[in-house]
Amino acid sequence: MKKLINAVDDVLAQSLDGFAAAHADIVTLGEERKFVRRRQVKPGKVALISGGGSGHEPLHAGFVGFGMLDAACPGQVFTSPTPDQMMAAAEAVDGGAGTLYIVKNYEGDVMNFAMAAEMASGPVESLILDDDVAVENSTWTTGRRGVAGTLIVEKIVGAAAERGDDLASLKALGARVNSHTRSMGVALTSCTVPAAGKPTFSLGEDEMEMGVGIHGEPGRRRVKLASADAIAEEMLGAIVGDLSLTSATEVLLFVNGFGGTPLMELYLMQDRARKWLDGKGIKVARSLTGSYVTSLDMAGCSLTLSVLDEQAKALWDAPVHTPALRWGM
Amino acid sequence: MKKLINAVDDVLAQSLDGFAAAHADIVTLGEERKFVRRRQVKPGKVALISGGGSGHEPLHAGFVGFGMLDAACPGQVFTSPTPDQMMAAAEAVDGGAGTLYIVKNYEGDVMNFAMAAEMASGPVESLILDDDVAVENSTWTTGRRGVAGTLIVEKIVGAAAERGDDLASLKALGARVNSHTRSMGVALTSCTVPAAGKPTFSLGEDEMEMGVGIHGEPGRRRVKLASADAIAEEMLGAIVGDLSLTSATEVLLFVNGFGGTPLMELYLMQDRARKWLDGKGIKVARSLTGSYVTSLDMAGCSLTLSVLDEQAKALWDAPVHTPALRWGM
Amino acid sequence: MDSQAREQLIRAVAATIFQHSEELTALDQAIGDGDHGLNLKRGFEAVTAELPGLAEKSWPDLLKAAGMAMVMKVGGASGPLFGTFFMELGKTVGAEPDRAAVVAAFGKAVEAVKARGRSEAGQKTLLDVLVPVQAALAAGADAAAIKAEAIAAADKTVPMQAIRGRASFLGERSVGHMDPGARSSSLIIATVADELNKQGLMP
Amino acid sequence: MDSQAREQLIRAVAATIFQHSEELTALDQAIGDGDHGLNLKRGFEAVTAELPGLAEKSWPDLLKAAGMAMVMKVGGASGPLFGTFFMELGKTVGAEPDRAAVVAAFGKAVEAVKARGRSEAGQKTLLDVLVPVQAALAAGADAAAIKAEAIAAADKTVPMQAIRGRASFLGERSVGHMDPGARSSSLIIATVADELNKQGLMP
Ligand SMILES: Nc1ncnc2c1ncn2[C@@H]1O[C@H](COP(=O)(O)OP(=O)(O)O)[C@@H](O)[C@H]1O
Ligand SMILES: Nc1ncnc2c1ncn2[C@@H]1O[C@H](COP(=O)(O)OP(=O)(O)O)[C@@H](O)[C@H]1O
Ligand SMILES: [Mg+2]
Ligand SMILES: [Mg+2]
Ligand SMILES: [Mg+2]
Ligand SMILES: [Mg+2]
Repeated sequence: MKKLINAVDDVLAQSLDGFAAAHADIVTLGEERKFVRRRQVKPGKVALISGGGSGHEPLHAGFVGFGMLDAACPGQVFTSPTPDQMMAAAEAVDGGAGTLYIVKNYEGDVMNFAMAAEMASGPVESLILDDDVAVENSTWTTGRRGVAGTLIVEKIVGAAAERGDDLASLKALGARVNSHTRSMGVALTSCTVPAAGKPTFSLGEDEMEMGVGIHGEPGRRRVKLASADAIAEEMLGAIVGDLSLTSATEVLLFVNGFGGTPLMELYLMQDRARKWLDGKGIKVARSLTGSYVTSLDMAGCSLTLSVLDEQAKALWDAPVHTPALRWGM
Repeated sequence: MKKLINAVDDVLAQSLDGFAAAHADIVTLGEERKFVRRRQVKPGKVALISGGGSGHEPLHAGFVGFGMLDAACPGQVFTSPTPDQMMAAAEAVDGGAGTLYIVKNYEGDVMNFAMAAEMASGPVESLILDDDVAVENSTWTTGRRGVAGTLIVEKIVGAAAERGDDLASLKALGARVNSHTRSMGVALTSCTVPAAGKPTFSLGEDEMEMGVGIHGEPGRRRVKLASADAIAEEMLGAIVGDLSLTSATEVLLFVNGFGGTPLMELYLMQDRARKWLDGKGIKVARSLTGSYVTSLDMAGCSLTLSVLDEQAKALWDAPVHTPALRWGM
Repeated sequence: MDSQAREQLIRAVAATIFQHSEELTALDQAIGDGDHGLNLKRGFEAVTAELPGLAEKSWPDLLKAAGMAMVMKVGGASGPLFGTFFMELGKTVGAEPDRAAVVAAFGKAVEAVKARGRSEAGQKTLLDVLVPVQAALAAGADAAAIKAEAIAAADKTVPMQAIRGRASFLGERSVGHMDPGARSSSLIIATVADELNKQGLMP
Repeated sequence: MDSQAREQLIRAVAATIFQHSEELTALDQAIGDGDHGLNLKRGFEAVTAELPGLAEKSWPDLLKAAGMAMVMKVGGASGPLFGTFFMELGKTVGAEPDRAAVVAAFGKAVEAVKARGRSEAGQKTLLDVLVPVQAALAAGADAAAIKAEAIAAADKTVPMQAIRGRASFLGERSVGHMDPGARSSSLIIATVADELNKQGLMP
């Protein structure tokens, strides 16, 4: 295992300390590093709190700040945070208008956030995100995973919270954006969890994992390494089919790197995805390219499409000032 | 070789097309993809043009926009662009106040920019950047390489150009910032040039290349993989010694990822570097963390320190609106 | 059972988890995210950190405290599930439980786990160990039989297709691997059975 | 030399570069950035793309056009250096050069490369081939001798420490590897010598 770290047990703490020090103008770190919160809490605003296992940086702490989250709770690497973290965060950023938990659909996350919600004093709602089309959907299983689409929900709901929307409206908005957002990923190499010390899975020199999850979970199938065009086609085909997109729809196209893939390849995928969507008459009205929802050092990427109406577009464009996303201010 | 690409010969073109499409609000791509330029040219402003081999994304095209560069010329992967590119770019963004070429100190880059300058019609000056302390300095060799410090020079000189400084002042400012800026890098794995198809160098499972360049050039020495603290200490020791920093100096600390290293590790390095500098009484007044001056998919990072006076701080803080760096607007 | 015996029991369970931590992580790497061994290790480190004080508490307080420590330290799916199991045991088992009280409390704890996980036996989870062990316990099985049942039940998760938990994302590809949570539950139950037997509390 | 012979000469040089492209890249991977073979390949593809028209030009125009194509297509260090060499040759060689004219023009071209690269022989660059070849040429060496001198000169860069070019960043670690630009220059010179000899233009 080759990583820029000291001891395996210090990785999370030292990384959080560096993050908090580097962005001290925007965030502060809670006691015992239970959460990262905004410096400024706005009275009367619904508090948006997310969190999840670490190893997906900049998700979620990188999205704490004006126009997005109020706090983020970092769990151990790939492990949901514990309820005391969410409770401490909720107390710290309470604006008197209730709390919305934004939770990726993994049972660990769902259960830990649920326990925190049960123990909370004020009004709490939870929004469960499940944008990964690689997993077959069904009501009697765990369902789909929450992956890169999370960023889009956090941005759009964050902008709505900033303008003063109430708890019920924010939950409804988030659910709608989630239902209009789909992602699929591909891994070219495995990630290595620091504490495990060796790769989570192994791929041959000519193989890729299509439909991989953001924890290096196996995907739909292991196949021969394909061209960027073939990869884009398979992923977008699944997404467009699942969203039942018709031509002339406007979408946000998000090309997300998993941590080990450089920007050059991500922009190439942005190009190939656009060309494919063009061919279907689907209009890319907004886009984002970069490694925002990562899986440690895994090489690969995910593509996400989110259907945009005028409201979603305006909320996406609204000013945001966080460590990882910043525009309009 | 595992990359998200189609044919090796299409990598650069398709990546540039994706970049230009994704950031069409800020940049446009010149004919035959010779350069990336800002949409808006400001009459009476000195034109800042940089460029170099590709494979270092987002450098340089990602820094084209308000408050930074006017144009960037992308060469083939790790190969300097050709003089016709610089000449075409200079013509496209000419504001009537002269052109400043910002060139990293590699003989290929220096010679190609020099040929372009010789063939130019209007006034042209060149600024040669050489911030890499890994290479021993001397006047009778090629000297030092230009690496991650380039971003800092481009930001600070870019802000000064935006406020209307003239060509001579900009060149002098850039030379001063360059002389106050030092970097050093370490590689944990090699990069793979697409056209070469195999890694540029090979490191054992327990080895790292200390002082590596941003093209995977060998550095000072190949040593056993060390802890983040030991790495930070060696790199900062070399930098601080070379800059003859004394305690109470204010610096900008830039932790730069090489492309294959995730943000979690970069923030950890940000923490360890700050702790070390703290111990020396050196004050981190500004910082940046991310993969901005990359070396394809190489794992590793560089640390850069740049001494800040009040002017440099104000210019660093000035608004910037480019694909890769954005604040204040 | 005096506090010394209780401490010994807790330490034995923790030791089993520490010994098998890598095995559990490896099982989780195959069909999950490779942290189950680390998660439980962190949990039992938190529990043993409260010794010897913890062992001096009454059974209800001890179990609730241990469960709460798991909830607040483990995270992931196993934190709430194991935590809920121990907390619920603590809530219902009474200060001086006899076998009937243990059987009843175990049953309640299993129900609480089902509610927390919205899950049932047959879905390739730790419930595939808890449910058959509960049945054996209710049927009066001795320590050796309970241990054997637990170990066998974990083995039986191998051919199952996962319906809940991270492994469910794999669909058919989850078949052919043992569920890590089932394995860890079986190890804990086996250790408890051994210890109680050694201490003369279970035939 | 008619246009057909000139075309054959250009194609022979290009073929040599294409054949050795991987070898040159491998040399550059050891002490540079691993693109020298690709760079020259791109350059000679640009040059051959202008055939047969290019071969119909006069020697001065042909050489200037070839040099400009290298400058505008290669990039890196070799683009300006090889380009400058051919452009300068074109500027001074004259339309119907005899041996004396070639010797003089070669000398001027080498000086232009030195000026462009701010470099001298002995610094582990292509000048370590160009300079001794120029001497041999001036001394009246035949084709076989020039070829041998070029190949040997490239070999002699192995023990040198680089002072210019990317390899200079390595300091002492540049010792023990052949300079890629020296190797490519020697291959081009050897091919030209062979071709001129074959065509009966050089004994
Ligand atoms: N909904 C559920 N109901 C019952 N058990 C579950 C459920 N989800 C997960 N589990 C159990 O938890 C185990 C995984 O625990 P762990 O690896 O620690 O958490 P995570 O899956 O969050 O990484 C699985 O092997 C399974 O036995
Ligand atoms: N200043 C210089 N003077 C003479 N030759 C040089 C100089 N710099 C580089 N070279 C030659 O160029 C060769 C490298 O060319 P190439 O790999 O194509 O360019 P780059 O170094 O820009 O990647 C070196 O092997 C050396 O022979
Ligand atoms: Mg987990
Ligand atoms: Mg090069
Ligand atoms: Mg797990
Ligand atoms: Mg080279």
